[in-house]
Amino acid sequence: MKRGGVAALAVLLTGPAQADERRSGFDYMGPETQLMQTDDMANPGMLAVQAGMRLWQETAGDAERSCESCHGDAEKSMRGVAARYPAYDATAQSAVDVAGRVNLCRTRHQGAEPLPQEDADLLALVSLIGLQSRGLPVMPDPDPQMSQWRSRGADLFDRRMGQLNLSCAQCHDDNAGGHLGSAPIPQAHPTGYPIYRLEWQEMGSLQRRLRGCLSGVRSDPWPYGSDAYVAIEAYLMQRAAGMPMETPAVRP
Amino acid sequence: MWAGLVLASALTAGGALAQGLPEPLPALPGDPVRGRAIVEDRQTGLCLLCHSGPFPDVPFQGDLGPDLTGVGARLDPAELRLRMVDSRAINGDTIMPPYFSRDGLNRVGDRWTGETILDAQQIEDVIAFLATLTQEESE
Amino acid sequence: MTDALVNIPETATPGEIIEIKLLISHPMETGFRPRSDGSLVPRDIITSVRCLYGGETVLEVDLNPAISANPFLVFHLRADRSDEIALEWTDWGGVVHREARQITVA
Amino acid sequence: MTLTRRAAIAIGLGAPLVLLTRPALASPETMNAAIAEFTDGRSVQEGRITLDIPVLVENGNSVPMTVEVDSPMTPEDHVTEIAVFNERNPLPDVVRFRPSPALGLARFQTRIRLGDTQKITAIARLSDGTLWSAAMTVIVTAPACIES
Repeated sequence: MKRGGVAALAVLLTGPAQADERRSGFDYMGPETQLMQTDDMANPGMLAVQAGMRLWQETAGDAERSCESCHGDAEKSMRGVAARYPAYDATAQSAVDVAGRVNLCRTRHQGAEPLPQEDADLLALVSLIGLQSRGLPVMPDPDPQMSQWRSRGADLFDRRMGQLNLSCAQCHDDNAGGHLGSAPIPQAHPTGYPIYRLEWQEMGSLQRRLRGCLSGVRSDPWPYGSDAYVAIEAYLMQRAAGMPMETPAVRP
Repeated sequence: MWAGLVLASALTAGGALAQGLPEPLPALPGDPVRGRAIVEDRQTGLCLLCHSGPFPDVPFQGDLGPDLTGVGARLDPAELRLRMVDSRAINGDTIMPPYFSRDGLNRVGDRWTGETILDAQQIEDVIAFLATLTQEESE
Repeated sequence: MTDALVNIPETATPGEIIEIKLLISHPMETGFRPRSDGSLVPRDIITSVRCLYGGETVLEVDLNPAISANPFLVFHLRADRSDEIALEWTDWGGVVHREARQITVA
Repeated sequence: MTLTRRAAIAIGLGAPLVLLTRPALASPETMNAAIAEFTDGRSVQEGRITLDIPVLVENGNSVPMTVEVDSPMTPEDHVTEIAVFNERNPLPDVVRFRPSPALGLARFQTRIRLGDTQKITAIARLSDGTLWSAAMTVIVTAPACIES
């Protein structure tokens, strides 16, 4: 898609009113943490990218194929891909995020077992793929099937949950910019995943981050890989349409 | 259960919302010293994650809810109690968690199923403490 | 296999003070972190980092559990000759990992 | 990484950072003892060494720290060792650098863990045997959300 198309899609999906007020979580960080993200030699996420590059070239599964066997050079073939996800997979009749896509490739084309969610190798591959969209605008999948996923995600985002009875929206929409203790509440734009979170001291997915909030309000997180997460991911990426991708981002 | 009944009566009293729960919860009279400890503890009361107040020893207080400075002068114990038990009675969209209600909750984690955030005694202790915060400005 | 990012300039002018950066993929498990059953996760840290310039040790660093996961180190070196610059780090099991680069000084 | 590396704690919106560093906290006394061992009882002067850490850090798991000594780094006059100490982590030692004059510049940057708000002390030993120190207090904010 050409640049004009990107801008048009962004306006279509987000509406013009939000456009100026959206801020990445990056903007809420202190200068030291920002520098940790922007200096590739200081960003631990680049270690995951390096591991991902190695894994990209390694064969896996019965088919003895690597990612590279089919996709070639990741820097070319994966450019802009992560900015479109979650995307609709017609065969699975489901929206899948990038990690889900990697695992579909493994089972369909490599004859390999899917990697567990939050597996370091899976995060490494997703980080490598995500890096190929860094600086490109989020450009949600235009497949009409995605709208029901996004509306389910919106519903979940607005739903109060847990013993503390809070919805995602109550913090990240209504109180973004406020402080929970010392921590500024960001607007929940998932432009940098997988992220290196200082709290985790390792890479993690948006699903892991969502689970953190669910635990925080004293709810039971859905199991990893649940449709509920993919729906919220799809909704959040639509809200972030047009914002630049940052993978691998660093967050406190 | 008990809280739900009390809340229901508060909600229906006199057409307009009753603004308070005058009857103490079934507990010993509130102890402001214990109440302060609950308010200041980030894992028990959680209060100062969202509220600020006259607590010089607690770093990094939140700013999502009203400042608790002088809250004891602005609200009487009945009003404090209703806001603690279930602030949804005042504002259906509140971000104040329902500290003594299990009504209408969704997907509560197993660890907390059937539990309220604080128990009756803790609520009364917190109310007794908040009632002492009558100074309007913090020093 | 340990991932590490090593940044050593390929060229320098004589006497130039160059910047060297090292980022090592490692959890730096402190040995103080409890599991859910109360037992402690055993310590597993990088214990030391060494820089050698043409085989001569120019820097030794002792690391402790207070160093963050994925240890990051930035230091400087006066480049006065074309030679090999090597970084070696030793893990908890005593295994030495090594990354070396050639610098051309002219 | 493995799932077991994640602490199985789900406390709610608020939880302190200290899970990393729970068992035995060092004390100013243990830090002073470690410093005394490093200095071997010699007197320490303030100055010549600077310690650069953000005064307020977002997460104590990764705190950028730069330590620099004002030294020509010549064979005749150079830094032989820099030690950094903390007073409230479980162990008082943070890191030690032993440079040779070949470095040309005695400036080192790393990232450290701080389990709590505390004082950090850096001491440099020079080739003439003198000892120089700098100290600063770093405020560690408690993260609001900790997950299971």
